[in-house]
Amino acid sequence: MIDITNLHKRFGPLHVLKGINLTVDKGEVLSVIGSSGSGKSTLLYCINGLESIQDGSIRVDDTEVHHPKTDLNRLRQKLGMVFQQWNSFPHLTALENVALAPRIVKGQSKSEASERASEQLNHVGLGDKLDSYPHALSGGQQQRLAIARALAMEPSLMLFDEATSALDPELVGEVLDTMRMLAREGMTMICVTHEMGFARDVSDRVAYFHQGIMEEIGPPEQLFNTPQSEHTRAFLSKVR
Amino acid sequence: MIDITNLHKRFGPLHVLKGINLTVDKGEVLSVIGSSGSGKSTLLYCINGLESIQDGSIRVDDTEVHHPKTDLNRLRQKLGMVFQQWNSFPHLTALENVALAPRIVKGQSKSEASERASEQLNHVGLGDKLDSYPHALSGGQQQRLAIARALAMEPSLMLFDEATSALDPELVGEVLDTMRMLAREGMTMICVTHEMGFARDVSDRVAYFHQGIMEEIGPPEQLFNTPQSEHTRAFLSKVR
Amino acid sequence: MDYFSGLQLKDLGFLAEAAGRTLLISGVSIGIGSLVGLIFGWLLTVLGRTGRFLLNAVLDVFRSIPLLIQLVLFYNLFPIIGFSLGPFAAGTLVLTVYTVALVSNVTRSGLESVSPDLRRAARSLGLSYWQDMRHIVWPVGLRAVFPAWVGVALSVVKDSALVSVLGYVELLRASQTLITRTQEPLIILAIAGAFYFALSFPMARAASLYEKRWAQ
Amino acid sequence: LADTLDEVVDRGTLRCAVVLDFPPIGYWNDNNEPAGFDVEYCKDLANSLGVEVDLIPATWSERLPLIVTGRADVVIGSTSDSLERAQTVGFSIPYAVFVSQAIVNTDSGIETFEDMRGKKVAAGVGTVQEQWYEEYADDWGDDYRYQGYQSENEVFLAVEQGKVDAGMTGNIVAGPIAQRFDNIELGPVLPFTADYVSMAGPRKDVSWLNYLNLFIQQQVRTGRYEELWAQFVGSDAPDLTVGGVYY
Amino acid sequence: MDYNFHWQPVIGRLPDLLLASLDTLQVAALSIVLGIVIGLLLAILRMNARGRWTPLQWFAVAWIEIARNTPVLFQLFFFGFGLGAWGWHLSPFMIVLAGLSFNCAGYLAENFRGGFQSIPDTQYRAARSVGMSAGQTYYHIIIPQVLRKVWHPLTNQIVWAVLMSSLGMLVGYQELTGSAQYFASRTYRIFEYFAVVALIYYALVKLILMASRMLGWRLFRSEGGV
Ligand SMILES: Nc1ncnc2c1ncn2[C@@H]1O[C@H](COP(=O)(O)OP(=O)(O)OP(=O)(O)O)[C@@H](O)[C@H]1O
Ligand SMILES: Nc1ncnc2c1ncn2[C@@H]1O[C@H](COP(=O)(O)OP(=O)(O)OP(=O)(O)O)[C@@H](O)[C@H]1O
Ligand SMILES: [Mg+2]
Ligand SMILES: [Mg+2]
Repeated sequence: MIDITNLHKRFGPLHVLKGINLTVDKGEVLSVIGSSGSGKSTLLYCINGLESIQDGSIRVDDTEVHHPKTDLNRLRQKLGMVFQQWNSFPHLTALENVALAPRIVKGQSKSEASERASEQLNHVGLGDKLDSYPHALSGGQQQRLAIARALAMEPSLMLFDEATSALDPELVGEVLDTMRMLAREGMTMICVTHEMGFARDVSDRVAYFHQGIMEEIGPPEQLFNTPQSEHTRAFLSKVR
Repeated sequence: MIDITNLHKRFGPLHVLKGINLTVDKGEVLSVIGSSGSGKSTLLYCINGLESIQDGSIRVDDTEVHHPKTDLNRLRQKLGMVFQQWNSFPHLTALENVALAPRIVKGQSKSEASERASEQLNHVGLGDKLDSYPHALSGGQQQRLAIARALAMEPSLMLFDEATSALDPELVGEVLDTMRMLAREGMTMICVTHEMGFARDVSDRVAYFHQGIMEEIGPPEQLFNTPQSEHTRAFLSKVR
Repeated sequence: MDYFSGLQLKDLGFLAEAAGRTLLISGVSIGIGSLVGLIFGWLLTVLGRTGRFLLNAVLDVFRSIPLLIQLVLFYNLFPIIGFSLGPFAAGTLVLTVYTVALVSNVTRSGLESVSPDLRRAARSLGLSYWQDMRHIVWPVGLRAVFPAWVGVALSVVKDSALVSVLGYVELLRASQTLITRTQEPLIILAIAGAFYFALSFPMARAASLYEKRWAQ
Repeated sequence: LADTLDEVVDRGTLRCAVVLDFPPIGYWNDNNEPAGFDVEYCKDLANSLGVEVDLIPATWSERLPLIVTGRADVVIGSTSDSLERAQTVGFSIPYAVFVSQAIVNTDSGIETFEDMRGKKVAAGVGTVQEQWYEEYADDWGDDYRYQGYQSENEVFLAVEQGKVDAGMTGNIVAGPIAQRFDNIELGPVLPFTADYVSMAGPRKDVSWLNYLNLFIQQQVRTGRYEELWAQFVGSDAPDLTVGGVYY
Repeated sequence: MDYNFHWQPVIGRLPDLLLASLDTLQVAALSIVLGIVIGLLLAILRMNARGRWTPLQWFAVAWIEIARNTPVLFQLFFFGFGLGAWGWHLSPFMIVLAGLSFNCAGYLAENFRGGFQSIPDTQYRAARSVGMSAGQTYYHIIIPQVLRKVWHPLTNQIVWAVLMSSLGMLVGYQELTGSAQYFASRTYRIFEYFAVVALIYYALVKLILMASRMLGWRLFRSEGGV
């Protein structure tokens, strides 16, 4: 489903991703962990074409993401993305947040888009907040709103970039629960996360990034209990 | 050492603390947990007189905190306090941050204050950052600076208000380690915290606050393993 | 007899002298205005509701009427109420009041920008109210608004050009005088403009660099 | 109660307002110092009182407020003695008389006053030319395209640059201006009444105005008037009396 | 000093003064509209200036810096006699309009730039990640938020333009201040006229602020108003 070969990404002189090879299958949940600056977010941006790449290739469902002829706006509809912060559009109600893209990108009618949007909001447990503006929602609710917004485009893959790390500890749970729900429903997911519990319980595989290199990847039990690499071990001892 | 009886605190119509009774002995480490808005920070502010109270009394070493004749500035020297964020004075170097209060409040000479300040900074592991400004320090270093600053007043009691919750996960450890060190040295401490691991390992007792009431207090094993109250149980299941 | 003559070297001296007067009148106004503005700005943060409202209303008047009108109005008012001020004194007074109105606003927002947590931290160390003010709030708050203050100061320098309507021969008025004599508007205006620019641009840049550094 | 005369003598300086963009009556010389007929008159007046002179440069519209607000003792600034103004300040007897004349841009094709109809015409704000022209132009109706400027100098510049077709000023000034600029030439003499200009002082201070009257008389009697007029304007000094009526 | 106020002539001229205040509003409004359009262009040019600057970007930066670092009165004089020396003749109205637009564009450009830069990058990325095109992202997501950010400075700029249009008097445009001076030049009762005019300006400014607050409240009620 996603096929990354020898991916290199540079910001000017800064070599951020140094040859990543990775395949994610349909229905798989992959967690990505690693310290700050190791290139996790950059990887996600490259996958949906928000950043250019310097070498290698990324294929999503047999579409070459960085091929000049690729219609990125079309591709991105397949790739839902949720960020750490500043996700929701502050000038639109929850319903409008979710309904906007289906309307202007997919060309759904206003009423159709609204109807589906309210379904999605129900799905993530925000059925009673349709007309609230983001500033009136808690951080956890805003993140679930962002998830609903991505889901409304009916993506086949979801990318989460530390979706819970800006939240109060008590609000983390509700967002992780929503992500768990998606995983159970069979969504393909790549989750950059600091929540080791989530990575352990939910993922099929966990990847550890270190300074632009994917140091280690494997099933959670293996990576957490018997890490192979020195760096992984050091990192795990710090975050636990 | 600290004796709180029937403490009531209101912000206008909002009843934030509804009759708290609590005694903390010399050398004891008390952790306070509870959800956002339950009044934990307010309790700390009341203890060192940063907020007025509406009923009840707080005695620190036989001084009535809220008695009109109490010299609060004097009392506060006994009560070191560390906050969640924006602690350090941004216009002063680390050394000046720590030396300021001893100099202008306690009247120490400049050289004496500096000497002691650099001892305290060494103590918390910032011996090599004496002349750095806060903006050049990491979040964890800034919090340790704040601890050193409070220690320089030679307090007999330290109040911590979520001292680690604004930090990146990787930096939490260094601050908790410093707090552990203080506990070992016999400092009396009240720690509002979200770090259940810390509360469990370090505290003599843990108190759970719920909507302005101290629902439950007891040794960590008891409170974490066999919580008595419904609310405590619900809270613990969420944060774990 | 020739009543007109071309631009001469000594005319530059004439312009330089006038530029000095621009600096003088704006320097005095900014100096006094900033001091008073600091006090008023602080008052705005400690006064009760009514006091703040009244003080704000008065200061607001000077921000809501064109400076040109204020200058002409006060210049003509002083003699009416019994004491006559020359163009320099009247201009300085109006510019000073104008500066006070702007600086007090800037100061208030600076002092309010000091987070309550920082002040609590200071008080929790046993600092008294005034120690907190002197060692924490003022240095932190004023540093935060220093760039905004530079902006105010530079705008007063530029607005001092309006004192020319009172007949005070500052830079722009001097340029007009020379234009009258030489009938060469372009080059003289270019010199005057270059002077203002050379004064204002580097300071504005320095302030914004400072702001960026401070923001980190 | 002390009057202005007492104050001036007591103070030791005469605060004399002049207009300096009106050559040769008032202008800045190439040392950037005030010069001209009016400036000499200020100095003479100060001499007569035995005091120093403090020259206050002013624009047309600033002149009279200086008197009203007590910042100048006297304005010697070609002030026409209109009755409206006399409600605000006090006038001496006339000390000079001008004829209003236009200066025109060489491309304007203006030869007579009638030609100015429909053309763009300028004068200084607060001059009598402005007021008289407005009365004529009101009769013309729509064709009235007037532009006021803060100073006489801006009027000249506007004519020179072609922003306006004609500017209205005094005949004495018009000559030098037309000579100085290639594309300005002398226009028609304007059909306005002769422009008698007076010194202005505080309205209620009659003894001071009396002194000014006597000073003007003396300047003519001693030949100083003729002398300065010849020096600055270069022609015979005009007669300052009006036949058939007392002033 | 015994000064007797003459208010009657001013009261008689009040209708004329109110009419003239319409000219003030007109020139201020036009210069704000021009200022917004040009300011946006300048801001976009300047923001895209990375690495080597093109002549167009030099032009934008020069405009912005000159507008912000020289007096407005200087700018008006420049558009007055300065340009005249090159044979460019602007009517007094055009001088005021050009001068104020030039000035407003420079200040607004920096406000807009600040507004754009204050929108977190993730807003842009979040919009693109659901498949919106760059244009759609700007139209639906970025611009509405920038508008809210610059609303306050924009309002200040409008007030500023109204106040600064009073300089029209000095370049021969008869807006409110110029007319007052013109009427006053008959009798030279400047104080009375300018006192009344000061009141009119004060009222205009308050009206503008009120209108801005009401409109802002409607536009931005999503974020708790302005
Ligand atoms: N637009 C950019 N321009 C230049 N450098 C960038 C840019 N974006 C990211 N970087 C750099 O690339 C490196 C990797 O950044 P990235 O955001 O991918 O790290 P991360 O693993 O997501 O870290 P974090 O956990 O802090 O989010 C960092 O050194 C960062 O400074
Ligand atoms: N200065 C104040 N004025 C009015 N209400 C206040 C003030 N400070 C706190 N409150 C209210 O008092 C209640 C308790 O606040 P407090 O900060 O003590 O909670 P907390 O338990 O520390 O929460 P958190 O974990 O979010 O820090 C909250 O509802 C808060 O909104
Ligand atoms: Mg990241
Ligand atoms: Mg708290």
